[in-house]
Amino acid sequence: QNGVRDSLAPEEFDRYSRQMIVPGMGKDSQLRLLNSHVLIIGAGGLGCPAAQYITGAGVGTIGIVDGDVVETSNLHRQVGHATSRVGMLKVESLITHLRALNPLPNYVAYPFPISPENAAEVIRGYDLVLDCTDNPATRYLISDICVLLCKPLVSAASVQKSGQLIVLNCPPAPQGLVDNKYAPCYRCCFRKPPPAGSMVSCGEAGIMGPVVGTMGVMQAGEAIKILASGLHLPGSEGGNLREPTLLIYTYELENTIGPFSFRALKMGGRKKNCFACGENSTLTLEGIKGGDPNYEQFCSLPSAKHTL
Amino acid sequence: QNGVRDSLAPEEFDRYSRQMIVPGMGKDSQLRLLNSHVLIIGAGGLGCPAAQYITGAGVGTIGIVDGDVVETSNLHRQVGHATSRVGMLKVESLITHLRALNPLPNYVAYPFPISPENAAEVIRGYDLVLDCTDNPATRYLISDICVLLCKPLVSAASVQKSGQLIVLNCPPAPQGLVDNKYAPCYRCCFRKPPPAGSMVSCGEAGIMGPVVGTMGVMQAGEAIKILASGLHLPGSEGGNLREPTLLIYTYELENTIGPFSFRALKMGGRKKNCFACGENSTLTLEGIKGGDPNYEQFCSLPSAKHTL
Amino acid sequence: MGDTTASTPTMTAEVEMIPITVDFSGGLEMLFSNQRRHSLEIPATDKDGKPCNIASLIGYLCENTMKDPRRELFVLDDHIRPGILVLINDADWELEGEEAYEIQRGDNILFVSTLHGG
Amino acid sequence: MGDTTASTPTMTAEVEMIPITVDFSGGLEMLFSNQRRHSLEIPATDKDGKPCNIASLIGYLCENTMKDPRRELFVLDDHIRPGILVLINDADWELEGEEAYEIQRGDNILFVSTLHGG
Ligand SMILES: [Zn+2]
Ligand SMILES: [Zn+2]
Repeated sequence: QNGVRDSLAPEEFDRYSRQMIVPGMGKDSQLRLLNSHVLIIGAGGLGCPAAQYITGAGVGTIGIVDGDVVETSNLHRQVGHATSRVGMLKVESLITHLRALNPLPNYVAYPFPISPENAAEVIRGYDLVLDCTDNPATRYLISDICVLLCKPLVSAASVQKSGQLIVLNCPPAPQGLVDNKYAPCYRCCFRKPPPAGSMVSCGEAGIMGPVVGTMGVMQAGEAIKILASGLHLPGSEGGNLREPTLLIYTYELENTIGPFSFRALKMGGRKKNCFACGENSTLTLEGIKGGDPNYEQFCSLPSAKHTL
Repeated sequence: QNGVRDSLAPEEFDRYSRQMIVPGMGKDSQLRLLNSHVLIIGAGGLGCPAAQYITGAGVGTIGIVDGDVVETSNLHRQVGHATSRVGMLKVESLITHLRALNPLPNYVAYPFPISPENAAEVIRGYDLVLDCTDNPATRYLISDICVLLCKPLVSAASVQKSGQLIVLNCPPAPQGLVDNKYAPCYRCCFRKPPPAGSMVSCGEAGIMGPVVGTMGVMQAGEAIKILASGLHLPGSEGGNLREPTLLIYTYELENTIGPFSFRALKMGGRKKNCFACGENSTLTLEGIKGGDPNYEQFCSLPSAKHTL
Repeated sequence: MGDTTASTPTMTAEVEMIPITVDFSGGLEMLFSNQRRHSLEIPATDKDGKPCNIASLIGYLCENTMKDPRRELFVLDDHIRPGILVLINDADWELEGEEAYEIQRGDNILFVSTLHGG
Repeated sequence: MGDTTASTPTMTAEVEMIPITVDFSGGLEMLFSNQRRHSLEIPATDKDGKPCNIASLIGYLCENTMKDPRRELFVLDDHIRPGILVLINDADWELEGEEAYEIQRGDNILFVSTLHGG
């Protein structure tokens, strides 16, 4: 919408000063944030805290996608909503809160679920995507679109007392370019979804607020450093792959923080035979929009049969 | 004020259901949270996110101590405040936000800084304390009072791109009882403060929002599990010490999440010769109130001479 | 358990045992007595005399360690079920040879259930 | 650097070198070329022939690794300055003998500045 910003207003200097004086940040990084467009898919337990810190940091345009309305049972963990906004669309409720925190960013509401039909259109205008959704079909869809549109993706998930975080597709590389120096996509790391019945949503299995909250804040942290430092921009040799790492957080109710609370797991780079980004991939935006692949079928639908 | 709760209202079942169905939680844990009194000292970058999740989880009485007013430069990280509340006392601003999130808890505002004169009086009525303050003199003071009043303490700190978290005094044991099975206090782990000039506050050195935010949410996480599971209650042999762990978070602007982002460091138990909890300690509540020890002198005052 | 000589029907007294740790995370610990870490001594070779690899470890865990009857939440058609990551010394098993990786003394094998909630 | 024979004035060619990693955190990395991890080979014994301990490592780091002139932010009166924790293989050095701990091949020594902000 508005052109590229190359200077800060006095109000922005004031608001972002404590972040701008951190070594490695500075005015250039702040301008990169102001000129960035970040899409947060999901305004729930991950999306609320992630959005608070994305907003606080001064990202210029913030899009939020969610088709649900606020329920009372969300409020123990979805801290960007409020009791008086129960029944309101989550995107409207969260943007109300974010605007009160920081009126300067440009907020864009997408009050519907992300779907194969709309995903490319919604994601296209953004520099980076946060996957804050709650089901595998959507997670594979978002990653596939991010591969095809060359967008970095910060993905987190949380159920009960566990959390996971991984930075994918960063820096992004065109589909089919395979070589270990390129970053993996969601499918490179999680080739097949669990069978139906072996997984449950937070609504069915429960979730501890601070677990999903920690993962959401950390998602914002990864997004901010990627944009502020340009980590999503290809390096001079085209690659610039960092160590792909899956961070897992285990919250034990019967123990205080300990040696195994966090573990950093080493993942591989882009896979030659990846269905989405690999060398023989036939995945296209047109195909996805037309129903190929069938994400619901690939993932089946979660059932509450088992509590795991 | 009101008596011990032994049942949940329908509204509470609804609001806390997603947390109550987590294995290990349940109605008894929820009732323990409802009957708990938690004191959050500091309504800034740690206190805001910590308070959101303490509030969401349904802790019955939440006290907040802070003498400052909201400034615009706080808002990139202090996500419980709002632009329209700049100039308001932080405790009032944060409680406004928390009440909107959850009207059920009992909120108590302490709109002044914690001090040797008032600390014991403020802390006495609570079951657990979160240290969300920003200077060493206050950190030593809070720990000393927690030792003398037998309160578990969840302590976090963050500057620039680093964060630290430790659970202290949990379960608490009377001063002078020494044996490795008892939990350390702040002084057991951090015997001497850094010399004046070698440390700086977030205002002087800067702070990345998601770093302090992550630590704050995790503080709430530790508090909730301590209270829900009764980890602060002495075990059958009187001890019940868990592995005292200092968690450190290193946020590298030039790297995505990696193998060294979190490290769990093994700390010792209570120290025989600890100034506060050790066997020959002469620390008393009366002494502290009367100015002995002199915390400001012990820690000197931070200066902006060096940026470390 | 180290140098036991009492042989079981399928195991001769001379089978060398290797100490390893096996961890479960992401909710899988619920299938294994709610215990995050299991310190085990496993036979260095299987009944055909081949060195123990991840495939045989999975069988061993099902027979000896898993008390929960819901096996289908851990294995499917004799392989680890989709949606579970296997980490060998904190690295994705795809970097180490997957099921064929031969287990070494002191290895840490981690099974993590992939999460999708938010 | 391993089996170098070019001797420096203070070091004979026969001094055994031990590989260790030294990490800095909590802001201390800024004093050490903004580098979180340093892989070093240090002499196994000091100039008096005593095994290298944490005290001598601190001297070694000041002389060889620290480029920043603000030594007082790392040492005070020849000891580590108050407000810095020393961790030996991720355990508080007080559990290991503090300055007198004799450094072993492959050790990881971490120096962390205590934080107070919030
Ligand atoms: Zn891929
Ligand atoms: Zn002590």
